[in-house]
Amino acid sequence: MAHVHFSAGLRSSFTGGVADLVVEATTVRALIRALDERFPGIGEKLSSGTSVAIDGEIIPDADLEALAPHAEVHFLETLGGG
Amino acid sequence: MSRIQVSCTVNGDPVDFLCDADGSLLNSLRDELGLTGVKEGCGTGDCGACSILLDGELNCSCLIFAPEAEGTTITTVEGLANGDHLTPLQQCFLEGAALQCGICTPGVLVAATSLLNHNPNPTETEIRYALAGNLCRCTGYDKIVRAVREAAAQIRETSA
Amino acid sequence: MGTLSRLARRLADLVGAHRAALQPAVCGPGIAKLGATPLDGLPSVGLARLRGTHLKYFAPSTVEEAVGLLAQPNTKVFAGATDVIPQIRAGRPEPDALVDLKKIDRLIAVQCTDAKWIIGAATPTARLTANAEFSAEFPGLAEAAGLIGSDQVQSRSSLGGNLCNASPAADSVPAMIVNGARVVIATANGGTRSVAVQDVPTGPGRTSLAPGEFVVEIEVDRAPARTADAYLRMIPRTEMDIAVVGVGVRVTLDESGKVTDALVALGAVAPTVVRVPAAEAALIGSTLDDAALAVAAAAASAACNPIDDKRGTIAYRTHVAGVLTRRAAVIAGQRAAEKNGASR
Amino acid sequence: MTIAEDPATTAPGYKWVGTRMIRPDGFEKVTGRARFGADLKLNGMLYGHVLRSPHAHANIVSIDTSEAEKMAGVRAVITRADFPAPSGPAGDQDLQRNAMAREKVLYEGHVVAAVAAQTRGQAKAAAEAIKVVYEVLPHVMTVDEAMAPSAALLHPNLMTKGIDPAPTGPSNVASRALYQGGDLDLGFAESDVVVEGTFTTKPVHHGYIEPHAAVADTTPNGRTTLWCSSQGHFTMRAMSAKVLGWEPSRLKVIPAEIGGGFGGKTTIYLEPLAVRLSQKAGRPVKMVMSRDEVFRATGPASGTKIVAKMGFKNDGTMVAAELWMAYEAGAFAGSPAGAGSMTALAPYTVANFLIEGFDVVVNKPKVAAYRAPGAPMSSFAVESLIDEAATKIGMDPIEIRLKNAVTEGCQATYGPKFPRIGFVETLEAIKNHPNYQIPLGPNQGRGVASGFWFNAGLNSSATVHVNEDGNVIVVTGSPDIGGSRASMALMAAEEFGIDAARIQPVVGDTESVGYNDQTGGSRTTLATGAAVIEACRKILADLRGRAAKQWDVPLDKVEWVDGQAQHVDGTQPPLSLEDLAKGWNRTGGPLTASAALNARGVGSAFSTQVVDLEIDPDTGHVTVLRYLTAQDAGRAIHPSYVEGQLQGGVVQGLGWALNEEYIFDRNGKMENASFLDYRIPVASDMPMIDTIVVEVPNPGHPYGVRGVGEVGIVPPLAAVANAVEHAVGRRLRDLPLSPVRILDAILNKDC
Repeated sequence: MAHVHFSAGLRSSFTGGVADLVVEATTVRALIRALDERFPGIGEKLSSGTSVAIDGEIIPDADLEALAPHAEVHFLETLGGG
Repeated sequence: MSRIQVSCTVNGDPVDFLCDADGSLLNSLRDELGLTGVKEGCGTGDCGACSILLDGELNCSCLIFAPEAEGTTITTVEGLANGDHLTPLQQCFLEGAALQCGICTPGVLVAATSLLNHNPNPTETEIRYALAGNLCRCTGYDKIVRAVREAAAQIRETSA
Repeated sequence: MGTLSRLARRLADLVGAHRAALQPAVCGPGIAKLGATPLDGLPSVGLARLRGTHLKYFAPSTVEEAVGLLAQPNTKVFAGATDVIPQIRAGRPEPDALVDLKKIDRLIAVQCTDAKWIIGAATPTARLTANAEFSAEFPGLAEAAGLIGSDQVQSRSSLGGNLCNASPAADSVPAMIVNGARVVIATANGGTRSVAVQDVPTGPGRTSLAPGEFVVEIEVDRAPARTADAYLRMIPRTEMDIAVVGVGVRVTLDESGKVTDALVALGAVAPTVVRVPAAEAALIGSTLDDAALAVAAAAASAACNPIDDKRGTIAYRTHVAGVLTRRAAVIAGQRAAEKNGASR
Repeated sequence: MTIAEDPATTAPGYKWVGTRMIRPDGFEKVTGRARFGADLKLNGMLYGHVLRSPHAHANIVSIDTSEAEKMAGVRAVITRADFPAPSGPAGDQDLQRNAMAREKVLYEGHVVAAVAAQTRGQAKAAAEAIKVVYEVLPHVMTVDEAMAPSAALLHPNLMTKGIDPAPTGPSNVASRALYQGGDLDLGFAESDVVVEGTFTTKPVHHGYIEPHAAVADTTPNGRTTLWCSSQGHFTMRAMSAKVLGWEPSRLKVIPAEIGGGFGGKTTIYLEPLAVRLSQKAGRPVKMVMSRDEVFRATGPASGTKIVAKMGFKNDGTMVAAELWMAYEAGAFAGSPAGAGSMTALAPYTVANFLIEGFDVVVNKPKVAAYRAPGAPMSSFAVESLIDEAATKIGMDPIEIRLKNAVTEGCQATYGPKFPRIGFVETLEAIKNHPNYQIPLGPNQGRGVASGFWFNAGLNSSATVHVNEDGNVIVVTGSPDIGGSRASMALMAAEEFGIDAARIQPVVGDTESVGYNDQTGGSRTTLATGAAVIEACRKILADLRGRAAKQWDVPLDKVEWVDGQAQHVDGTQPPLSLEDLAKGWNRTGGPLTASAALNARGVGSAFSTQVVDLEIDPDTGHVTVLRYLTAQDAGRAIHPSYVEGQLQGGVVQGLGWALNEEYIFDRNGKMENASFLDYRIPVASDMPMIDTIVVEVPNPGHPYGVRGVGEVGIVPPLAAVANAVEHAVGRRLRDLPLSPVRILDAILNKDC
């Protein structure tokens, strides 16, 4: 059970305003798949051009990351660094 | 196309090189003599990375036509240390972490050497103005100024 | 005007002070006289080495030799070269020959007679400012000369180069002008002529020098008693910038501290350096009191005819010209008072 | 008080971590021996020169290279015809189009062709002899111009992402980032004090002193060696391969020493050109940019326009914030508008907020990452408004920040909750420093600002070898820009328990060590350091096993203490690292281990800074009287180089605040592409930078490292603006705060 939080951008473009959701998923990939079923199109957006924060840690290329029970998941803009 | 032969003394060695009339001394030092410690940051005399001592005077080697070096005595960063024996400035730069990327370091060391040759006990302000022609983008100058001050103190102590 | 001057005319921008050190003093058509002789006991680059090179480099050891070389078309003289090299890098058309004036003894010299100082046109400003007597007599001119570029550039920059580059922002020019400096020019026919410094630049990158001419010396009459100068410039940083505004002031005081003579010259506020007679008039007869300074500052601002460019705006330059005029006048006055007749 | 002034002390519990060893690459760098990008010379080497667009925006009608190809010394000429048509994801296509213009040029300086010849002069002359026919198009230079309804379009198919409903036609807006929380109307309704304004910043350049340089040598079988100065040679390999249409493995990239990067050397410019020229000429080719090219053609940081409004209660509580931000991307999408949106309010808890960040293409060089990309600009707006609010409320600027500061467990405005962080500690450090109490004179002002940056983890590898003499080689693939070899050596020394001088850290090429992401994102000491630590621990486990073997005891009887294997019962004489290394052939072969990881446990960085300025009221000239920075480093592995990062970031930020800007003429050409007129701070402009290294260890790293490289550049913009406000009584919202701007504000005070 991952607790997913959507940024305002995702809320306005994909989730119809839904801000938080509890999803049954043990990996980020499974989570994204589940979300895409519910909010068609969001899967592509989440698979490219976003980083994922799991329990506060920002992880790029996170699709195979495992999700602990009650993991807090945020989808974020990808970042560069200097 | 024939080129101009120039004879001069570089870091204590008599050397000859060929150059074009409009070639810069910087290019000759780097390309002909292999002294790549002399860096090019701008080619217009604004950054000081190519600083050398020409007949003892601080100069940007990018602003000197190579033929002008005829008969001169040149010191580059490669000529500061005596073998493995670093100068106090070099040693203080290492100990004081006065370099980060190190690209400006050769020019800064040459300029600081010139400063201490002329003024063995410079104030912070004098150090800062003396090095104003040497851009450093990494350090914010703090540790460079400290290292020069420390080296000056060491040199004064040694020569006292 | 020769090729060099045509090049120079393209310098529509306010080219910088340290750039200014190196612009050719002149150029022109004529006959080449090849060969150079040893200078300071050092061998100079000889003819044999040069033959066949596309671009030629000459280091004459006498004025006469240099005049001969300059008679050749598309020949460029240089002193410090800190401007010429960046220009070549930037792709400006190259001359056919470069003539280095620094091997001519007369051009690298600082002399003082009872009547005047004679400064070789190519004398490094570092050497000039290191002359304690000169710096004491003309602190403003010495400071202005010392502001040209970094310490690195100071080893090469010169009053002659700074002047002949004809940058409106050249630091030493306002300071030379308020000291009544003249230049001795070597002419193409082998003679010399003398002209006031303010008559040399005619616009950005342009000078009144004829083809084949170059500046040999700068002459400055010894400063009268109770006379001192000051030069101030405004730059955004503390070093390495071109003056946004530069102001030279010289005042002479009587024994009571009243100004008996004053000269004010502004740089970087017009195509050439501007003398400000109205500011001078306001100072003369005053004790450099606030009222007189205010009138002088306003007059300086009124005399400005600047441009908006990447370094400053018309409004900024106009305002700051007044500010610096006031400050430079105060400094010059203090210095003159301190000298108290001791300058000779 | 600066730590640099203190006698060196180790961090508690450590022997080497926290000490100030002389950097292992230092001798080479103070004697001129270190080889940077432009220092390599190969036999038969040709010189390359790039022909660049003189126009800000134009169609390329034709390119005729026939005359250039016939010129003396010319060995190869390349144009768009020598590269595969752009393909792949949009970002890859942009990379390809930026490396070599295709249908059109999108900024002055865009690559149109390149030549390799025997001399530099020949290459330049031939490049100038290439005939290009352009059809000049209207250009857009600012976000306002680019976002205007009738704006000329850079890309005919650019559709804005992140808006709903999706746009029906193209524009110059590549994307919108949106972050929102609470109820903005309610927040402003609750506010006692509302402050607002429009802020602008100009593009600024990293200003690394070393221009870009690359040398490529392609052999007839297609294998290519590329030497270049970059922040990450593995990335150079990947990006160059994309442009060349090659598999990355055809390229071996050897890192030169790098003369400064700050984010600007995280992408390719010359590299694929040098390779293709070398391939075509059959000779090695060297390419070095002039400073002019660096300014005109490599990434600056975005210019921005930010409209901001914030609301506070009378007790200083921040209750509402609204930010509309547009970031110039340059010619291709990819400004850090998203990061700017995420960092803008990150240091604070605010219940009601709305942040919109737009990525806008304009006819300028494509922006590159620059030290905390995107953060300084949004922070400039937010920290300026916080200062205004503090003034209105009558609250100390540190106190208002303390009132709203995030702490462990707080939810960031960009989403996740913070782990243990040290923001409050930086505020307290400034508040308690004597500098903060120094009385100010007339025309002087004091400005405070704080900043946040995420820091990055990403991917790192390391290989560690123990030589037969017991000395240790540590190979990583992270270019060392500011002393990271020293920090690798210290961490390895700590692990092994041996003198750091016995560790030789090496930056390996793309074939000598596993993949490493770039030295950027403040990640190297954290992430590559973690790989080094892991590899060291693998060897230590191996060494314990070998000692157990020699002693014929179970492994759990062996522990590693102070650089030697010890029997827990003391029944055997210890075996030192040298002893074990000497006998490796009898105990299992060479001592080597590698580690590769996705770094985790990244710790965020916060900085608080205070500047004291004096302003000449008659000229607007600013003198920086003193500067104090406090930054949470987590753990300073090499305190001197940590201080150096903090100080360097501050001074770059001061340049941004005071004098640095790209100036373009009406045709979109840069007017100040030199260090003469692009005015980075010189030594005499600066005071000493008083530095407080706050250490709140990052729980995610073995030694508590956070990463220190970037956040230092975030606060200076607003700190300076705030100080100027307090000195002259005018709030300035447009950077840079040059003398012209400041004097104008002083003289028009009553307008």
